[in-house]
Amino acid sequence: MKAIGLITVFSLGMALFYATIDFPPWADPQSPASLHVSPHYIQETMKETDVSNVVTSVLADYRGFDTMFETSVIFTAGIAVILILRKYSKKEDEKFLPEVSEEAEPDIIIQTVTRIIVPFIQLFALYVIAHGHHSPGGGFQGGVILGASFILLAISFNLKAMLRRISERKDILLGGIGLLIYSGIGALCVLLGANFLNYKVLHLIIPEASQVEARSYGILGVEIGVAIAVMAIMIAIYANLSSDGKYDKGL
Amino acid sequence: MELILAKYNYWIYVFLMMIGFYAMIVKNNLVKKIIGMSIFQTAIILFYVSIGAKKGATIPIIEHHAHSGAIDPAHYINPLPHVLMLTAIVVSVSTLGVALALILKIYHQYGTVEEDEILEQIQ
Amino acid sequence: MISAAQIPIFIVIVPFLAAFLISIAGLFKEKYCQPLSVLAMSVSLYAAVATLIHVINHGVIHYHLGGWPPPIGIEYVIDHLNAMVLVIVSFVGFIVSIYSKKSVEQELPDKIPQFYTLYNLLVTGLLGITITGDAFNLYVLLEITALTTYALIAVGRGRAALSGFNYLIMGTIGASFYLLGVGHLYIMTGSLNMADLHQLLPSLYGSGAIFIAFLLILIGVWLKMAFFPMHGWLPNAYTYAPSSTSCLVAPLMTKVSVYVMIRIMFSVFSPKFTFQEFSFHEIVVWLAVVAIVGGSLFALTQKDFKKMLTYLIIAEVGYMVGGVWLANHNGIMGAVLHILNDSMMTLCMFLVVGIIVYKTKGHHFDNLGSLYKKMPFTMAAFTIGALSMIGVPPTAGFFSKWYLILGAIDANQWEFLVALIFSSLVNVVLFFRIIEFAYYPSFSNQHGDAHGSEKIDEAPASMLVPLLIVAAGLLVIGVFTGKIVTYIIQYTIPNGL
Amino acid sequence: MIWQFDLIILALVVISAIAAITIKDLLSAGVILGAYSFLMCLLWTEMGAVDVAFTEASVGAGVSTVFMIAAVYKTTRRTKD
Amino acid sequence: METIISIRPFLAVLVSLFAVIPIVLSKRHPNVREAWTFGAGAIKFLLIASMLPLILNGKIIEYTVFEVIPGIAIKFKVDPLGMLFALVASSLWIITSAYSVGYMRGLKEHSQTRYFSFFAVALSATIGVAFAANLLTLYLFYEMLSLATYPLVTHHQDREARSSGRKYLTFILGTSIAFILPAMLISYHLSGTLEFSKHGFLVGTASKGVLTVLLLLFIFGFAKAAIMPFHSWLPAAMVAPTPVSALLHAVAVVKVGVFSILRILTGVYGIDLLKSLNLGTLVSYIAAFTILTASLIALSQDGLKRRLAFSTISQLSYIVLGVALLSPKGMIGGMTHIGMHAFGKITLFFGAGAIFVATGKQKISEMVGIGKRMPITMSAFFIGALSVIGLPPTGGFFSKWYLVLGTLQAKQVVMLVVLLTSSLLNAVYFLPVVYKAFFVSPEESLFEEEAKEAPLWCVVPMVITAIVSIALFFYPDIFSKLAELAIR
Repeated sequence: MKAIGLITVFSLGMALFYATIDFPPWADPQSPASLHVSPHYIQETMKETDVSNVVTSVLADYRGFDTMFETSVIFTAGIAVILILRKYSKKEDEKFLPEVSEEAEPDIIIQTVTRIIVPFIQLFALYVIAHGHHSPGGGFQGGVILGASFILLAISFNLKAMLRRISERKDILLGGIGLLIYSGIGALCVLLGANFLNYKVLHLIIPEASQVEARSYGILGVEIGVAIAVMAIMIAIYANLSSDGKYDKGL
Repeated sequence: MELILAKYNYWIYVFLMMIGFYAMIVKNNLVKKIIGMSIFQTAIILFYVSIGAKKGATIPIIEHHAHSGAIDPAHYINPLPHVLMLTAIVVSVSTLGVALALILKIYHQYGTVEEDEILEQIQ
Repeated sequence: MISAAQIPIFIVIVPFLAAFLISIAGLFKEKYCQPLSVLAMSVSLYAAVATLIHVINHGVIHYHLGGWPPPIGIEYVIDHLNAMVLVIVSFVGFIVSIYSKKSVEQELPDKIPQFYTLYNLLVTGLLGITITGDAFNLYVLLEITALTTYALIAVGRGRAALSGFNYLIMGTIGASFYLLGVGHLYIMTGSLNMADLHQLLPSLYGSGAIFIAFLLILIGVWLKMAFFPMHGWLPNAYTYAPSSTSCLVAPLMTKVSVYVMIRIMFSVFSPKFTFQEFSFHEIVVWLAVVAIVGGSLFALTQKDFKKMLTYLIIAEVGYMVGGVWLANHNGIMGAVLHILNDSMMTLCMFLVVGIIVYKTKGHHFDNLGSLYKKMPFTMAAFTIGALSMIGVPPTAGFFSKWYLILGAIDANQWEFLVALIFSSLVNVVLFFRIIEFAYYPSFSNQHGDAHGSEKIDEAPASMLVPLLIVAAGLLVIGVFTGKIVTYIIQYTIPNGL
Repeated sequence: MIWQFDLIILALVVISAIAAITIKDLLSAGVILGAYSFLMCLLWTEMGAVDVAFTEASVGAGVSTVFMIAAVYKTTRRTKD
Repeated sequence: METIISIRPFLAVLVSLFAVIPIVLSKRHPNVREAWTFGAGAIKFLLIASMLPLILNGKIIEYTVFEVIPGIAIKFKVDPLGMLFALVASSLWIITSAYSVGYMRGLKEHSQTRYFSFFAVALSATIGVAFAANLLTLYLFYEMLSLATYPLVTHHQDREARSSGRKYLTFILGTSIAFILPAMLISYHLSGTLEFSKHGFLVGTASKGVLTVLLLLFIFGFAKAAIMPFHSWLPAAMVAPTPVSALLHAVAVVKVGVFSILRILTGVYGIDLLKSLNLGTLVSYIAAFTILTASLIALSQDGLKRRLAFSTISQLSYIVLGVALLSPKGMIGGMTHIGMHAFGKITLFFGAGAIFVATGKQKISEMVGIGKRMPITMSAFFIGALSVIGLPPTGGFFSKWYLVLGTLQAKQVVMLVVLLTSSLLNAVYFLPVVYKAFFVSPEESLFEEEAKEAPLWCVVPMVITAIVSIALFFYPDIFSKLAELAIR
């Protein structure tokens, strides 16, 4: 097995190495990748979407459809983890217990710091989401940071502390809502008579917005949806992994 | 030297990928497989990001004073691979989550995360 | 308000939206989950059929998502081939969503909302893979299907978790290879749109990177479809999965992967590249032969109905891959027709297994005794499915075999013909063995009730009716092969062949 | 871009990757994987992929590591390879 | 030849197929159920008979149902050869149905509804083969027949039925998939058509070697014709209830095999091609081997039905031999033998079944003196035996006579010797049965003197077929006329 594995790995390496010979030199401004499609994004993003972070405009608009599914990949993972791990009945007997079982004493310093820092983390997350148009970041990163703030709570206190703030039901609900916001905006565009995710028709319902601005708003809406969904799912995955699906005490 | 400078990024990605791939198919421990998987996927991301790199260009955020004038694409890094890789990162963390959930389930079923010990128990 | 031009998007979007609605609905009332799913699937099926009719009447549809023209944005391209696959996928999704009610209630009583959420996402993923005209979009959807499948498989019994994990590893390798291949294409051309790539690539034929890209994508897709020698993960994964999962996954997963392979071979690359520049089509046909023969032989050694079927899937993948790589008209027609026929056949078989599991709590051969007496309708449907697997006219299976064999003769690849005939013969043995188990009273435990005591004990209507529809479908498809070929399949042959 | 700096990070990345798959303690392996992600993230920032780096920092180095550690805590740290 | 488009052949196929529905629905009322069978049989026979005058006037009836594969349709064509076969099969169905009623009720068999339904399907398939206008249609109905007869063969659902059923399927389905399917596709590849035609469609498409291999694939592939070495399913299939053996394994199934081979010889290859490649001789040697070997094996069989089975194997090859002689007289002989042998052999099977119903005996050695007990049955049996041996005054004589003439016409003396030897063997294995039934001293007899026949439902059909066998000697015109038309 090991020998076959090594041979496979080696031949893969050789093949990929062989392929690099034909690649254009690294970071070559004249490479096809830099010349074919991407100039359009760079040149037109301001004019077409009013978003200066090209990554955001490509992510949420030009290739917004990819991103919608990307978010649903996260959602899928969350539901998948729940499906695999969640145990609703308490009495299910455990044949094999985890080997690392010593409980850590709650540490007052960590808890205090957490309590202070979590609001700031969340504030920062909101900034990342909202400012994704003009700086690195966006719904996804912001959502992860939001989720991480709750996970931090769960780690430094315990799972119950987190669940008091965001219960399992709310969590799943938020995950669904986040994605519904995204796909709902897309579907709204269809209802307004344009293609799916064509945000420019949103100017029909957003007061005092031009078509380009409508795109910008659309992107913002979508990012918010992504953030909500990602946050909820990160929490859900963590809660299930750390408590074995029992939602009792966590790590 | 020219050649090495021109391609070393790609070679490193190939090497990382081989490491990850090796762990995925040869390692016996399920968690190690997952670690290999992460390395493997990250290597692909490195590859894509390397595609996007552009000498003498800056990050793909359009400067505000450039509003009116024509924007030179050579001035900004190709944003498309970045977008694709955001997706790939998301996919990799999702896969990681599901994989870890499966490992937990397997552990509760067999009491171990070593593949050979599990297969022994099945037989 | 919604114009007809928007219909294609509904195929994908309706099950997608439904997934989240189901997940939310599950928090309040679990019993709404399944009807919602059925509703979504029926809308999707309707849209798919409408699209197919539109394609037949008016030709290829392009749908620009977000209103961005390709290659800037992502587009949907629907031609005859994927319109047909869309109908297949949404039909299977529809049938199984009706069928699954009872079996999910039995097998996963406390996880119904999660099951249907993932179910809808899985169907969305498969539909999305089929409909998209963008190479990277395909990857994302590939991952959605993969993740949902891992989870849906892993909640089964017995070795399900472990085989789900193995599948996860293999599936991730496959998807990563695909992604790498797309990366190679991107670095060489700068485009991700399939049609655009098709335009840009010919000037690069002969480049090593393109060659490796093709190989990587191909291996990735083969891993996903469990083509020999990358088939190891499939049998256990499908065997231990819950019935409803295997009913959905077994017919569709491999078929959609075959579709992706055809798309890559002919729509991204060209027949000229795949068969002339990249001249190992004969080797691939040999691999297909090994897949067919090996799959059939392994199926022979099984004592478990469901596991036997999983090995047959491997053989059937060999049919399709081999057919495409025969590199001629008849072979490709046969392969495309087999995508349709085999998904129906496999669906029929797995629906039967699901019913048997529901009724007898197992899928071992011992569970089959006297089933013809107990479940005449189920077994009648099974018989039709079995005949189709064997390839007896006028069931559907015969006609795809017809084209495949003609293709093998045209290509002068007699080993493929022999393999096809061999697998048909093995199927005769396999299925008549099962028919025997079900037809005769079990001889092993004769304690006086060999005859007569079995009362009719049919499956619930929600399981039986879908099965009967599928079985009838096998006959209808078989009988109307001529129409299907003239209206749809002959247009799927790529130009330049 | 300073290619010497680049090379140093690349070397570190390779070292941490090898360490992650060879170390015989799963908890450490998880942490080293986090470090690997973080080094990657540096590399990408240096290549100008700020959004990717941001995401990798929050996801790859952050949440993924937490998941990994949670899972290891719930199972076992032991490994034979 | 004038061609008429008419839906009648298609209807003739469908009648018994659709009869299945009322048969199944009326399963609680046996009398109604059997009435449906008879009704369907009568309609079917009338439909076929109504086409007879047209055919005799040298016309051909065609009907295209639809194209299943572009270029290949499910298509029916009634020509004299098909007519001959259809006529035999459909008329015997009615008679056999009557016999089945007596037999099945006499033995209180289980699952009679299933039995009658599949019988109807089998008949449908038989007529489908008879009227098939191209190889695909023929193959379709051929396979349908194989599958429809499986539940009939394994009717008893016991261990013996199970192993026989396996053998049956292995041979029948195995050969058709392994040999015919590729052979059919190769011919399609070579010629681009599958339509039977007067001069065949393979002329000039491939070398002699290829065509020979193809022909062998076809001949052995139609294993229903029981050409050795693919014959052993037939004796095994005798575990079926006797009416099944009678109609299917003396008439429908086996004759379908032979008929398909005739179609291959006359419709796919064509006489001229066979002559020019000298393939007729090859086929006739294969047939001759089967004739002699099967006759010899039949001698050693004690089970009456098994003996009849081996006799059938040898008689089937007569038909193949006759056509393979490629001389007009030989072909007429072979084709009429389809009809003549059918009536003779079905009488014999009816007799065997009647004995089983009345006494439960299946072995010849247990039947000593049975003539006293069942005089009518054994008389009919005697007439059937005469017909199969080929002695006047029975129909069998007519066809054998032509076969002999055919060998002379084709100057195949070896075949003449084969024919005569095998007729002698026929006599040797049939006549002792009859002799022992009637002419034994009372001490030896295993039966009491008083006549106690099988139920009337069994006896009457048998008497009818016996009478027809004799009548065919005096009026062989229908069959011979059709055969003459077929070779013209």
